[in-house]
Amino acid sequence: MNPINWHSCFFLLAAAVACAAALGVVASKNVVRMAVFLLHALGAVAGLFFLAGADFVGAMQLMIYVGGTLVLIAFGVMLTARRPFLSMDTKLAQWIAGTLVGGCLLAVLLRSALSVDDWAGPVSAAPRAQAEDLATAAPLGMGMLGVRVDRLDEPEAARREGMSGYLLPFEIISVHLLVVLIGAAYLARSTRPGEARLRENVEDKINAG
Amino acid sequence: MDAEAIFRELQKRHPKWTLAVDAAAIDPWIEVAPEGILDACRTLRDEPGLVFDMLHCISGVDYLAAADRKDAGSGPRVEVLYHLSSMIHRHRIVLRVRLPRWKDDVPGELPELASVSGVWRTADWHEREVYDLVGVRFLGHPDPRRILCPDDWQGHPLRKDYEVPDEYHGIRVK
Amino acid sequence: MTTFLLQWLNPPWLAYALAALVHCGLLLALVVGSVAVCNWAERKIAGRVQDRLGPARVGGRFGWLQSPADGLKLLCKEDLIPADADSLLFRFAPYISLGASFAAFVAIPLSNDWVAQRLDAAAFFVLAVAGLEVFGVILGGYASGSKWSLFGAMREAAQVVSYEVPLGLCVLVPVMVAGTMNLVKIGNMQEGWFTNWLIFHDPFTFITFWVYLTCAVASVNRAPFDLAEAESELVAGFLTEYSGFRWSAFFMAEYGSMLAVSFLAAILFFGGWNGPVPIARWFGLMQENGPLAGYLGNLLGLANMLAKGSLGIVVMMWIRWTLPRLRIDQVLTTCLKYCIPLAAATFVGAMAWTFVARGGLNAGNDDATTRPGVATGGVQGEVAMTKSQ
Amino acid sequence: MVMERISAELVECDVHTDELLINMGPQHPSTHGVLRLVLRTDGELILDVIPHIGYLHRSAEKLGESLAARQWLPYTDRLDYLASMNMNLGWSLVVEKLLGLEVTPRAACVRVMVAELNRIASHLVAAGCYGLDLGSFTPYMYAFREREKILDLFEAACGARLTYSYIVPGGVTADLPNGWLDRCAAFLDQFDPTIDDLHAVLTSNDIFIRRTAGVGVLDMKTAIDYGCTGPVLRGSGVDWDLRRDGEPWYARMYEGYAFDVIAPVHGHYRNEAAYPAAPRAAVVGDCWHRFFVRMIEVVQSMAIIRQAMDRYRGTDASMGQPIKATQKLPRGEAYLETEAPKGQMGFMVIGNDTKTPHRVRARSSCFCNLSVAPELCRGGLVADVPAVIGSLDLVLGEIDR
Repeated sequence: MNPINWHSCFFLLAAAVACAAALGVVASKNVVRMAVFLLHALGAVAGLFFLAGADFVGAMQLMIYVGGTLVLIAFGVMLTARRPFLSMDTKLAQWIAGTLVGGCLLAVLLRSALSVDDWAGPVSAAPRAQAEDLATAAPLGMGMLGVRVDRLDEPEAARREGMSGYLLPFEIISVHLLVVLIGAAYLARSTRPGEARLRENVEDKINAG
Repeated sequence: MDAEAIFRELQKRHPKWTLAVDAAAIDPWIEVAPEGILDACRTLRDEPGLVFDMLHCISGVDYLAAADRKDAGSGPRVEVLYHLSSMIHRHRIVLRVRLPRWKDDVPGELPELASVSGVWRTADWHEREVYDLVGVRFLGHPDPRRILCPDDWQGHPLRKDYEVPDEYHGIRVK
Repeated sequence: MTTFLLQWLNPPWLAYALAALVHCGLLLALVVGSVAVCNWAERKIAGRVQDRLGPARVGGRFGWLQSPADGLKLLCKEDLIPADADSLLFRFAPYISLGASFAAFVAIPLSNDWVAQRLDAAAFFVLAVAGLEVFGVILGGYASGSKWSLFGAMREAAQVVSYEVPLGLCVLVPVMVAGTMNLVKIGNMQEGWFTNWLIFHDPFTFITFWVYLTCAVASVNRAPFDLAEAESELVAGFLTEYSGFRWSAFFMAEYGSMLAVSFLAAILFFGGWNGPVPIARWFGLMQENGPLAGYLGNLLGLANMLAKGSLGIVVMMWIRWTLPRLRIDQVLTTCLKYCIPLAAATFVGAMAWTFVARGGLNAGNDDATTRPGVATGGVQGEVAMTKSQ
Repeated sequence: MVMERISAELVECDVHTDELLINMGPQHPSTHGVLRLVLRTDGELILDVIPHIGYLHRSAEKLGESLAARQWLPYTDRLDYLASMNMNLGWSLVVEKLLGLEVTPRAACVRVMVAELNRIASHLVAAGCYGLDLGSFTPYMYAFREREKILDLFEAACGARLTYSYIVPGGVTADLPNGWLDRCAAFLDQFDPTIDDLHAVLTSNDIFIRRTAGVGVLDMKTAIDYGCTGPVLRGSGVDWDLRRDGEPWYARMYEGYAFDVIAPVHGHYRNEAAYPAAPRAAVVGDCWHRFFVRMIEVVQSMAIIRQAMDRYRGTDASMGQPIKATQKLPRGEAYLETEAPKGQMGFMVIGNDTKTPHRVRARSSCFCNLSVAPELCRGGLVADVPAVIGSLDLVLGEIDR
């Protein structure tokens, strides 16, 4: 009786939660419940990352996706979820179209997943142990700086060749996103001309009223 | 400036509406006709010699019983008293306005009086209380609602002939 | 633990399960126990600050049975759910808060070897999970169905989400100085006299600690930033409709995250399990001189951590009972106009300081292993360190 | 006021957020009793505040018409239940004014001492609850600990701790027990450091200043126009205190006592070096100044009490005779305002030759102070409403009568 393979046991658990939550998102009527199930799905995916030993990516998933969706829920869904928008009842036609497209995508994914040979058999618990120390965030940082992380033990030249590092594009994208964010905030701000004018607006309307 | 001087000053401006003065009373008062209350108040506040900038209190008093008849303004009536004072000249006066208990003596029709909430902002709430408790309708009042009793309360409690209702929305009152 | 159990129990999975249970039990016991002590301490400190005794009747002179008594009372309370509340979310919200707040203790090391999960990105994990706790509060506020709790939830969301940014920046400074996000390594790095502590490493980390303290108090929603349950305006904010065990679940979450934030401060700035004086080294309580010495060393480390954590909590409680509450716009302006610029400035300062301290531009060519366990600047250092493991 | 909706165009903002109608009260921790405020807000910004009062209306004035002057005294205790002595004083003085009754100097000294002690107690409650409104619990405890000591003094004098009915028309129910003066002197001596504690925890506390300085600014003209009186009026810079500028019938009681009237006239208090300085952000007439005026009035009241104690020792033992319940009230009207802790409390009595007055009228100071609240809260934030209401120091018993 080889020792229980905890790793795959938790893997199945997390995957089950993710799928169930995803189904919940699709099936539920109430908008807020939909958003809550979405959060649980993303949380379960973060669990999968941790199981795979990628702590940094797992924490990143938790912070960016779950945190981001959280803000979306708080301000986007809850504040606007007034009576008319609260329940979304999907009609039968949409259901059929949805399951059709979903089914095809699922089939494609399953086929490509099963085609990878070493994924086919049951995963052995062995490789988990010595992967412990390698799972640091250092390779991520080095990858950005242009080091071929997969060819670390080869000579100096091989390590540098063919990689210019993606730190610069990474920075450009983030600045770009910042600009977009500020623009959106500027457009969405109300043209309320500051409190002072508001006050005499309210005043003269009331006095006139 | 004592009550006599104020009375002369007021009579100079509104001879028709300033009716009587009593300087000997504990609180000297001037009687003003109901029609002239708004102009009298405006003069009292704006006149440089008077400058009554502080309206302390508006009270409604209901006179009904025969026993009250012996004094000067005899007969059943509703009196509205305005206690005024000036911070600058440090003198005080009481304005008295006599109204019939019911408008044209039709029981149920409240007597009417011009509202002075335009002159002093504090009159707004005081007049609402007089309307609520004693039953005087103030014309030109920005918000003529009851202030202390519930909005759908019947009758005006401080009237001498007021009957307490047996129950209010199912709650026994008497 | 599991090897020890395997000798006795014959079905191996039972041994594994039991070992896992014992580990979880220990960790949860610490957290729930400290929450109970916090509840009692809060009342005692409030009493002392207000020149009165605090609980003194329940269980002896010092009222130490107060927390269990409160717990029992809360358990016996009627389980109320408002009529137009969204009952599924209403029931679920406190446990999300509780889960998120206790999950942080998975990555927080209590002493050199006593850590639930030796995560490499532990500091980042704690930050990510701390951000999740607000989700339970928002859900609770929305699900209660009343305008007041929605108000409280929105305020809480705005505050905690906006304070995550400066909190992240403040945690970044010691992480950058230490060169790793692994809390165990950061703790070990500060071994020795208290001068090795990161707070005394350079003036910038010193300032960062104070900014961290402000942001931590704000992100844990303690006075003077406790807008969410501002009793004078919003009755009790999102907690209005909660009572009984659900209410106490929210409060356990709050105390739990207070403890997590204090432990994080202890590790990042105050040398974690290393005391001000290196007693462990003097008496040789190291892992290498045998399991008993190692165990005692860890125990001493745990004592240090608990002392520093409780010091942090006492300071938070002391602040709560002296300062009035800020208005929501003042809270957000302190975040945007004071905490973030200050944190950014100290980050740049700390970066410049470590850059200069490591010999400036020619840091690349000196030997990579000048200080054990600390990744030096420059690519070669990194590569050497990764290969050597 | 008919509820006409102010349309969104007025506020001229593209992002149309519908207005929220929020009920603050009647059972709300920060409305000092049963006051209900309907807030019309746009997000956190307050468009309008509509106060609803009357939840504590017991028609005390109607009862006054069927009770003798002496029997109505306990009702005055329950008008402003935090300053019952001043209420009793107001009613007793107006009945004495109608009767033309003089009071012996010894009784006058007792009245001054007891009224000023009650003013200190009321201001302590105001300071403590204001700290509570703004979120800090500790000043509440400090203030109430000192107030308990004052209540002990009252208990020794008249047997009650909240509703005393001690000052009656014609004098005082009983002379002070011997040893009371020393206990009162001891209390005053140990009371000074506590005021410095309250100053430290509240007045010069940066967060308190940020929550109150420049919030709910009431200018002088509006204050007089709305009939605000007491610390609310003085906080707006009007140097007006009935103990000095009141009617002679009341003000002669305070003749010969050296005390200052505390008001930031043109932004400066008389000998302000002795007190913590006003913060830069504070504007005359804001919540901070209203709070500060009360804190400094406590110091003046202590000075008055000390002088009254010395004068009491000098008077002979005659206490005068309280009026009987069958005392006939002559025909006529008498109205008198006294300086209660919360403002000018006016009483009117109309006699008609019987023992029950024809009409009793109580003019409440908080009634007018509350009427200015919508003016102060408009345009502020939701969190400013408790700050403004707390600074007006309202007691709903007195407003609703």
